[in-house]
Amino acid sequence: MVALVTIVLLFLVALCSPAIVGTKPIVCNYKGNLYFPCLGYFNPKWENPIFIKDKFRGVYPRSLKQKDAESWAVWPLVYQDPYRRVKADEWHGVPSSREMLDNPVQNHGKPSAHNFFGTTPYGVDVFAGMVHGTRIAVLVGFVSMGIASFIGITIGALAGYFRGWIDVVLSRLIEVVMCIPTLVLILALISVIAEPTVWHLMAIIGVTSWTSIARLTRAEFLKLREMDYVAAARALGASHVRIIFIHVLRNALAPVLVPISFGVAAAILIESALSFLGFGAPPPNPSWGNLLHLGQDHILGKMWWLVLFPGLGIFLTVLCYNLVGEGLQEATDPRLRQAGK
Amino acid sequence: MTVQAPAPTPTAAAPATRPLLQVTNLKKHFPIRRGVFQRVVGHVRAVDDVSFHINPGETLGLVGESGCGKTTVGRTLLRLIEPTAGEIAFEGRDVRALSGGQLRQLRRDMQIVFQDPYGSLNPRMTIRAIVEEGLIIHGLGNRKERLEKVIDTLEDVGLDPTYINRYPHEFSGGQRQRICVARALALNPKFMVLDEPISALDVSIQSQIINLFTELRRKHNLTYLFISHDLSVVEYISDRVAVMYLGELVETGTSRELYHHAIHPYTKALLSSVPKMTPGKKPERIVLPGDVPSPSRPPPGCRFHPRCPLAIDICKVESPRETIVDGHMFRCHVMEQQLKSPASKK
Amino acid sequence: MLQYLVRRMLWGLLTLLLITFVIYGLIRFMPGDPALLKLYQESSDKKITAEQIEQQRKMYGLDQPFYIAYVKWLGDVLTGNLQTSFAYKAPVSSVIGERIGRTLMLTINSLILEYLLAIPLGLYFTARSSRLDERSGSMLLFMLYSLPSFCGALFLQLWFAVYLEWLPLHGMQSDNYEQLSTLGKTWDLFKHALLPVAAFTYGGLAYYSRFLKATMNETVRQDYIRTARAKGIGPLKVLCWHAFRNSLIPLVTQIGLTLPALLSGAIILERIFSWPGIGTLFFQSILERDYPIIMGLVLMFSILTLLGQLLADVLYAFVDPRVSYK
Amino acid sequence: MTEPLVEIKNLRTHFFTDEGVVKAVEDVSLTIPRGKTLGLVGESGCGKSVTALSIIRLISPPGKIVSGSIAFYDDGRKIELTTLPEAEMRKMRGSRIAMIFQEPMTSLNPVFTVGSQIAEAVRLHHRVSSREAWDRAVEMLHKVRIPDAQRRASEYPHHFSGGMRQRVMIAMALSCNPKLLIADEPSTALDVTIQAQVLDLLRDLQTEFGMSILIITHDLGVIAEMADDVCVMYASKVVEYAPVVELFTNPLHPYTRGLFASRPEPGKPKDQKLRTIPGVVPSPLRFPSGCKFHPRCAYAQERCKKEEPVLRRPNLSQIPPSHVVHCHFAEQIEEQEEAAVKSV
Amino acid sequence: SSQPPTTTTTTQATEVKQPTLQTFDPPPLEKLLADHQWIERPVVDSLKLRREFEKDKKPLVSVAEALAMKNDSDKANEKIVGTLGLLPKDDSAVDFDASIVRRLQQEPKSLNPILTSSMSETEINNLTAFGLFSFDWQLNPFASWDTVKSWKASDDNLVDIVVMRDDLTWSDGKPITAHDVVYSFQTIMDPNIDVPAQRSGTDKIRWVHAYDNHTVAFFHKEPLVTNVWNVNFAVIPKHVYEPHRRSDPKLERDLDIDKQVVGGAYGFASRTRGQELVLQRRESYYRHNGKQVRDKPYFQEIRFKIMPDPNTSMLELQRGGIAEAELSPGQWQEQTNDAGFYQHNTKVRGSEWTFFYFGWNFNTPYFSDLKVRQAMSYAFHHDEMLKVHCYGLFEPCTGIFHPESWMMASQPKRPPQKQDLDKAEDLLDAAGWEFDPSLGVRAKTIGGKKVPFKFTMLVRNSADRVAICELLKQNLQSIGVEVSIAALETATLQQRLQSKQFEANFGGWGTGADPDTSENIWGSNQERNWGGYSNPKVDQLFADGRKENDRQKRGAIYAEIDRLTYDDQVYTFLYYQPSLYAFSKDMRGYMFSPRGPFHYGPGFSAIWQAAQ
Ligand SMILES: Nc1ncnc2c1ncn2[C@@H]1O[C@H](COP(=O)(O)OP(=O)(O)OP(=O)(O)O)[C@@H](O)[C@H]1O
Ligand SMILES: Nc1ncnc2c1ncn2[C@@H]1O[C@H](COP(=O)(O)OP(=O)(O)OP(=O)(O)O)[C@@H](O)[C@H]1O
Ligand SMILES: [Mg+2]
Ligand SMILES: [Mg+2]
Repeated sequence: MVALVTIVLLFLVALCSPAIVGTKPIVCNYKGNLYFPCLGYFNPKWENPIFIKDKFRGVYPRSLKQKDAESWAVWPLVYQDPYRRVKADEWHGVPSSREMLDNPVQNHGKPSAHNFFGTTPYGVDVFAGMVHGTRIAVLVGFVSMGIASFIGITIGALAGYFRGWIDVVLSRLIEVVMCIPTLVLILALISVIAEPTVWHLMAIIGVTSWTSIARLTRAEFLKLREMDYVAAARALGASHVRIIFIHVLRNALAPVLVPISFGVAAAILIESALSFLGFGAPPPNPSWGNLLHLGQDHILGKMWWLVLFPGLGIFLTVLCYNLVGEGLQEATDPRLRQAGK
Repeated sequence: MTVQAPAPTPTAAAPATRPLLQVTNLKKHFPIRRGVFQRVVGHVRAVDDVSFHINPGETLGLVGESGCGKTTVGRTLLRLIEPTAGEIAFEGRDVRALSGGQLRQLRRDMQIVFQDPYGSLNPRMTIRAIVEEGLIIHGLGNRKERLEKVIDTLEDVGLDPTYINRYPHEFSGGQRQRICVARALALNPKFMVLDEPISALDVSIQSQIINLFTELRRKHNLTYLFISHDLSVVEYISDRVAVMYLGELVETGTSRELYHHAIHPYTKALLSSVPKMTPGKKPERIVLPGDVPSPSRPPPGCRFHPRCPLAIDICKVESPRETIVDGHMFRCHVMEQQLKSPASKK
Repeated sequence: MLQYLVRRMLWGLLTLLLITFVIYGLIRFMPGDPALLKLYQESSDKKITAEQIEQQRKMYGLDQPFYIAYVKWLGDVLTGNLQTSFAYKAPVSSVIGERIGRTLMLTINSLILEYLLAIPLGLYFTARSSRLDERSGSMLLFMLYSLPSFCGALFLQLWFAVYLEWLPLHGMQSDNYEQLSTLGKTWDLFKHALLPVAAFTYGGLAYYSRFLKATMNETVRQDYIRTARAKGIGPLKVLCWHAFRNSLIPLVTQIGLTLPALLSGAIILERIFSWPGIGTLFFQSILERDYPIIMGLVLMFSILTLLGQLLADVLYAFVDPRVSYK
Repeated sequence: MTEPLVEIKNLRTHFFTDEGVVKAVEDVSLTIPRGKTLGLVGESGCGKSVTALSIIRLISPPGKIVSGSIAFYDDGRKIELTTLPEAEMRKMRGSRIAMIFQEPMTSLNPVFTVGSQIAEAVRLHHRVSSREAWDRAVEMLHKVRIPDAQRRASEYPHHFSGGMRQRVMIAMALSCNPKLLIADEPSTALDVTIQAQVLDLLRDLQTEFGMSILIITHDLGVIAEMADDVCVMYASKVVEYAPVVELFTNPLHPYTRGLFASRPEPGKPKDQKLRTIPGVVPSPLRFPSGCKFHPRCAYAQERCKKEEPVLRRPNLSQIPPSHVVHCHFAEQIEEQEEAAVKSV
Repeated sequence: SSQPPTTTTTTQATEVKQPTLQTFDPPPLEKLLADHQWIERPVVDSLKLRREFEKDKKPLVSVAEALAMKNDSDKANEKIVGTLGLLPKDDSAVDFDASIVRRLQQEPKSLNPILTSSMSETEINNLTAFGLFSFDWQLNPFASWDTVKSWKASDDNLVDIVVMRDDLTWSDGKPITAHDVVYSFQTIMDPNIDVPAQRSGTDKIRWVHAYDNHTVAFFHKEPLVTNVWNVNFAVIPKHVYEPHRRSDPKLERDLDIDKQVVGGAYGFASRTRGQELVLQRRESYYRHNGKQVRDKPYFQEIRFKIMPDPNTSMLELQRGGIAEAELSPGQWQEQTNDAGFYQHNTKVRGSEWTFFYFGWNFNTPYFSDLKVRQAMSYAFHHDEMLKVHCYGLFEPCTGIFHPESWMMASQPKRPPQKQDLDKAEDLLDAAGWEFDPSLGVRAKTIGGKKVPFKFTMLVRNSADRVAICELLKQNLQSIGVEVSIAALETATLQQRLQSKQFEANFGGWGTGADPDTSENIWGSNQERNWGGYSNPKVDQLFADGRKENDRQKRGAIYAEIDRLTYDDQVYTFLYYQPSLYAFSKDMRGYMFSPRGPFHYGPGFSAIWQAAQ
């Protein structure tokens, strides 16, 4: 339950990350128009080009006041940036409601009132990175498992429902993919792509981790297709498609959710492991795995905050997904549920 | 009593009207597959050469021990299982030759109710969706009409139509069985296979469901194939009864005939095995030795011979023919001889 | 049984063929070229010409289409020759052979350890089901299970090797290894292996004990357990004899299935501990595009996986009398 | 009257589940006479199995015997089973009280041979060598008429058919000469012809071993055949308790009456509808107030809704004293029914 | 297709010429000697050279002070190197029985010196392999006194004659002769052998001939100044490899460690693949017939520990487990300042001529324009990079040759580039790349089509390098240019660069021993000229430079190349990466060359352990 709440929270953080921490106003009035520059964190295109044209140079507080004295802006809760080092002079000309300093660099960036989770050796705020990194954590889990589930369920369903030679062929396919060491597959696929983006990474993780889902779906389908209600539907004259989707899949879905939710955890782990090996989310994505990787590089520099916070983030997220998976497992297993005290 | 040669068609015993369902030499052999290559290593002869007919408005009871092939017979009739051989004629149409749309049409006329009311309802569909499904598949009526039909049907089977948006798990076993019946009934079938529809129910509920069936039969002029191993229920509900043993029909007759003048030694033993409701009296029963053999390796000759108290040599080698005496069919060498020999006639 | 085994093997061979073909194609399609890589390893000191590149590619057989190269590779493998590594001037079999033992030393030990610890833990948790100690213990195991092994390894290193200095940080042997007595060598190896084995083990331990607990929980609800209790058998014996024998079945099948996973887990952990096993080799070979080594390792991984599955089935038949492959 | 073997008084067994307390057995009292058979009938979920499991004390955790006493009279000693230490109880199980279960398919451990499972029971309670225990196992298998017992003892349960497994269960239960055999629906899962075999066997072995049997079933026919006394349960309560012939001739409780009447009987006219007991069995979590049968009872009155009846001897002349019933209006109903029969 | 398009862009790719040897009949020695004027070439004892160099240097502090000092400034560094970097006063100061443990980043793949390809292997071969030539810390080539008696070159620069010493033995006791040199040359030139790097250089030699056991002549194809580098190849024992190649003609398998025969100062003692490699001082190297004939190598034993992970090597340093290791700037700045590090070690640095850059592909619509390249250099925040990413340790790079190199000796120092976003924007505007609000980036209409200014920067996937690219990305984003960063592993990166399918890349070049080698990078159509820069003047200057014998004139030629490339802004020059090293406190004698502390003569041979 707590796990579920945490995951929902994670989603919220992912969705609102630019409003929580960023250097772009959530909303501002500039030369008489309203703009939402913070959307630029989701997609640079959504940040109005006027700010580039007017030579804001990515620094809003100072520029806004300089270029238009009438302007006003609503700022994110924390003024820090996940991509760059924030300098003290950025607030120049703005009534100094908040005392700013240059972000410290190298191993001087201990957690402080300005940088809650410290800074990276390059002076980028870890808290900002973590908050914006949630997006990737959430996406990696969901997109990759979405792909994996799609492939896994399709293949498992076909094999389990039609049996016969389709089953033989698909089962062999599952076996082949299972035998290929995941890391080889992932590394190979990553290098095949010219410019891997985080989306490619998710796709690749998805494409390589569907086997357990397929196996379970197949088993479920084999079991469920023998159920009397399937026979009853056939007796009513229902087509295969109808039976697969309305009768079997709907009932197979709950148990299949279990490996999926464990898979989400695994996908996050794979992403961070890949980052650890230097093949993770491509820059400048502030993924937790990348931060952890940085922390590992600097572990002897006593930059514990680089290991602790992202490590904790990964650990907690994985833990939550695992807990949800566990919960689902219990909920879908009638024997366990019966005994659930 | 006259003894006839095995007749290819049971017209002699059947009434003048054409039977609703005529099954001839039905066979179903399940292949036993093994290993990764799925090689067929043998066959389960679940149904082996079964012939019978059911007249309109009639209820045929099908009894027999577990695994003797009753369910398989019931399901092959609807082509839920493809038969291996034999003919099934429903209202004169060859069921096996149907395909696609015709088969779907057939399924409007033939329906089935299963033994397990827990497993035969999709747990993720509402009662309404379940009952309505057949109508949707067959494109009958618009939304409103369908809803009316669903409500009608539910009332028919004695369920409160206000339950329409509930899920199956919110119902008791008896109620679920009613839902199953409603689902079958919604399509206005002519014929229903009832595959042990009461054996999973509580004793006090069984009679409710039995009453429901008799009532529906009267109201909708239904024809039933009633499969059960509860002999007293079968006797109560059926007009005629067929006894199966190891994939074969061993005896068929009207329920009066069969229960009072059973011919086949298996039927006799079966009837005597039923515990009697007469306490204090030591039952006189024929206890059959041994177990039912596996249908994948049925004994040669008469399949019943290893357990038969009457077995003679010929039983071990030759399969007995269908013998029909006054519309009462049986397969037994010993009884055939007995009934043929004039000495046995009284 | 024999027939079954033979049939399984045949299927296995087919699968192997498929896997190796797919991987061969994949690595050949990976951009990056061992010939180029080799040429550019030197700094700008040496000039490179197009002829050199071409010649180098020819030397590595890269001028042929991949399927032809694959057939050639297959032919070599069938004659027992895994070809020669591009980078290491040695046959693939000897490069792998030199390291496999070291990886197995970690993985087999951790596998044994996992089972040795997980079984009593699982039994204990089943026995103490839903008491305080079971709940906190299970939660702890669950957290361990969720802790990525590379994080765990880092923490282990920091704590035991850096702060406490009890154990060596990395590597497999001390400097003075050669001078040690047999006992000393064993002790030295043991000390070096302790941390990596621990890092390998804790996740699996958590997984297996939870797995065992789950299957045991299911088993103890079976009718035959009630029968056993009705016979008057004590709870401990019921648990360890009747229930455990049955839970062993799924547990044993896990051995076969996790063997290859242990090896691929080695890639990261061996890097962290500078353990010169095949995990490191694998990663390195991918980066260096050392095709013969990659293929050799893939072949080995796949054979292991397939053998693992076979082993799982055979063990299954061994512990479960209901299964027989006739 | 001789001393009974087991005397249960006011037994209450409850399950403390998340949804609430399931009062599976409420205030049940019964006696199992020596060498005789007591039949326990009732709807599914009415508490038959829980009663039996309470005797052998195998109620699993959320369940607990809340109150009541179960006295076991062993060689003149009275043993109170509810308070017996677990170690002592273990000694009772198998040796004094044995139990067989409904599902012969799952009640044997699939990974041990049949012989070893029987021998294990023998060795638990007797100081014998494993050889002797094995011989005893084979002997028992022989006794339950398993052909070729010597060989089959070393086979695994999956080699046996359902009926044979049930016989193995019986052999195992009887291997230590128990005083009481609890048979929880021993034949429900079996075919009629096999059921006949098993019931015959049980009866024969009872004469041979002289044990008492508590047989649980919902088949009245089995009761008629096997039991000496019958106890009818409904919704965790005993509703009627009488010698078998008495009960079959004079059922008094409306539920028992319904049970008999709703059975299609050979010779009953077919065109007539079966009599039914309307409604459904109440959930043990939400028992109705007063008499738990009242929502389904044709004779229910205001009093039934409020006041829980007690188990009592009805005030009817032709009823023997051993016949007790749990109904406020047993006498009135009897009169009504008789009147109805006469009027037909 | 199965063939990655490696060679499709090169013109000569179609016909593959094998660098096989043309047979050559060397003239008799007498005739040869008579036909030419001979110029004596230097034969140098590198240690002696060092001693002479140190002769009038006074240590700034005492050894004890130097050892107690923290290296936190240039001053401190100078003091430490100037004191601890000295050679021993006399042999009694040296612990000749010492064993040194060194870190190897990578497992050496082959121990055969002619197959050397990686840094690790070079490291080992420096100690074990036999060679006739070397160069000093100013990259001046010479013949090594250890192995050569005399070296003279013909006046036309086409023949070199070397007389080898007669007290040379292989580790198996066989003498090292001129025939081994010839055999090695021929082996390297065998096209079936996987030695591409070695062959570049030797392929400029026409023939090598042994006139007797000690006299060997090198015949060159062209009269080049750079021939002095081409003759510098490793020598392998003929008597070992000749039989070996009968079973392994392509040299695909290394000899077992106990069968290895070496001619260098150290021999192989044992090897555990993936773990360590142990070398031992060779008695027969420095003693001949019971007499010491060469300097005794300072270490009894050298243990190479293979430690790919920098963290483990750091911890080993702190534990005192290894005696030297290269440090990353992060380690230098963050991990080596506490007592834990200084307990066993000290650290030193020296400048190295390895520079880093953003390279631009001239074949793209963006970077074909000089203004754009200039704009890039103005847009980048150099100071932020130097301060943050370079830890304030690195010098800014201002051109392709290091300002302190002999090539640039006569040139004034160029001021480092500074960020000027306004100028950058002006340049972009001038180049036609104007801001397009509908695209959100700058764009230019080329051939009727609007091309947005978006490009991808290729970089190796190491965090430090990626971070610098991210800085550029931020800088360019603020002036309306979109950069995506592709962090690739080496093999893929190499492939992309080679096939020229990229727009920009981040990279670095180490310095070659001779400036001529960099023709490969800036000459038109050269293999390493990925950006496709082409300037006929530069090509011509390289051709001239090869032939110019006078060092000063030669220097001027290269300075001109430097000017041309800078004016063309082929690269945006970033920084020089210095050598950063940690040494155990027991170690002495280290000195930095532009190629680090080891890879020159005497290099490692000058390092010694102080006697207790
Ligand atoms: N799909 C199948 N594949 C293989 N064998 C089957 C299949 N379905 C049924 N059988 C076998 O066919 C035989 C007859 O089965 P069927 O279910 O028809 O028996 P039944 O008389 O309905 O038994 P029960 O009373 O237990 O329902 C059995 O031996 C069964 O094992
Ligand atoms: N472990 C348990 N946890 C919770 N409730 C239980 C448990 N075991 C039994 N019960 C409840 O106790 C009541 C009595 O169960 P019991 O098994 O005695 O019924 P029964 O009369 O034997 O029924 P059946 O004829 O179906 O075997 C039921 O309502 C059941 O739900
Ligand atoms: Mg059936
Ligand atoms: Mg029960």
